[in-house]
Amino acid sequence: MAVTVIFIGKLADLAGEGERELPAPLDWAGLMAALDPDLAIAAKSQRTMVAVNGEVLADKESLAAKDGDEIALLPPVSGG
Amino acid sequence: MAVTVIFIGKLADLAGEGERELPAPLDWAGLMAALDPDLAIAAKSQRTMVAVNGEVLADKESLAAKDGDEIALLPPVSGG
Amino acid sequence: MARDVQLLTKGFSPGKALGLFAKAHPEAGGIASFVGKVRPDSDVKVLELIHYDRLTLPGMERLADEVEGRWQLDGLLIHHRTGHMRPGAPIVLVAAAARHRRDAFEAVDFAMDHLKSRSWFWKREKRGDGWHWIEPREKDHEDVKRWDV
Amino acid sequence: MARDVQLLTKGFSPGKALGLFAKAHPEAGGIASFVGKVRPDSDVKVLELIHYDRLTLPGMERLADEVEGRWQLDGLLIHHRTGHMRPGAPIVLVAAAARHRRDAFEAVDFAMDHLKSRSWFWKREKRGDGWHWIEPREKDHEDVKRWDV
Repeated sequence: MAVTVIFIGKLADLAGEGERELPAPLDWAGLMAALDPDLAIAAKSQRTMVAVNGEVLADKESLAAKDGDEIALLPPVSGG
Repeated sequence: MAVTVIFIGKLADLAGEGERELPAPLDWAGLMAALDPDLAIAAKSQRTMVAVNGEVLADKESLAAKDGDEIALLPPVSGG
Repeated sequence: MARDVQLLTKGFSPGKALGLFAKAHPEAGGIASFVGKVRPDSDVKVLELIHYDRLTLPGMERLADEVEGRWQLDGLLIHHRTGHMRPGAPIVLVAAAARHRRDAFEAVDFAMDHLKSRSWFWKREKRGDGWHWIEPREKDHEDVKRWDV
Repeated sequence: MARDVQLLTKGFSPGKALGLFAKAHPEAGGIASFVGKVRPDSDVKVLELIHYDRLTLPGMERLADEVEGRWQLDGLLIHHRTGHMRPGAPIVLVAAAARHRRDAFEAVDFAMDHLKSRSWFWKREKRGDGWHWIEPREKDHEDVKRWDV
């Protein structure tokens, strides 16, 4: 009964790890409570997006992850 | 005591030759008089430009070619 | 339309890829392309691009869908590196083959703008004083906004 | 800035020329390019481009001057064929190496627009019913006007 949370880029630096398992089900408040304060602040930033199983949430506060889901915390992108 | 007149592209087709020698000095009226009527009409077209020794004339009617000059009659371009 | 979208984990030769692309599209009147490389003119020692499997390649495919929908193309190629790269190494190659020049140009321009600031890549550089995360410049955001309708 | 402007009387390989250009500009962050070919999709058997020695190459050099004046480039290449070409043969290659992507793109776009309708070339096609002189399409004139300030 777990959710995998993936930290990407500088969020992985902040987390000190690339991913973490958290108990399912998990909503936004639950995720914020489970993260270190620094990481929670970064996650709340308007510039951080959230995807569940590869689908980016239009409103990350509507997060409702269940067992087996993969949540990704996505900082601002930069390619090319 | 001659001027070389170069016909390019479809003007060469009209002229039936790529170039012709005409007596120097030569002004615009003189050039028009020396050309076949079809060719003169094409040369007068706003879309035909005239160069003397590789310099395009802003006003072709100001033509004033002297011995050894090369006049080029230039139809609309198309490259690439 | 023939499409070639790849997320590359190893070094590649843009010249070779372009040559093959041109061969694959003898019918196109023109091919526009762009190659982006790691700039060698700063004190960057290594550049790292990070991707996320569940978003990055699917996102590149969606970008290709959008490009195909907006322009009349014979072929579209998008190759993008991930992983560690040395200065001078190619990061990205985009090429579009089209009957009409402007379609090819705009398709490549659009794809590059989107790869730069709206694709699922994260970039950091190792300089003399360690690693630094890189975000798109203000200019990159402006560039991509040109296409928003 | 390194410049390579050529009027070519024989067939050439755009891929090879681009590869050499990229090698010559390791310092550039990006290279934009365009290759224009004789379209093989009509009943054109041969395309002929005619040039005039006293204007064509000097005009290409002046175009390169203008491009260099307008954009910050590390390198600029303009190769243009003259003479007889078969369907599928390359006619023109323009490439620009620059630190910034938009400079490279716009330089190539500008140069192509000008080569198409404001350079000293004349074009005719041999079709089933003989030779036809080709003039720029209205679109080509519109394209180049975008740059007039």
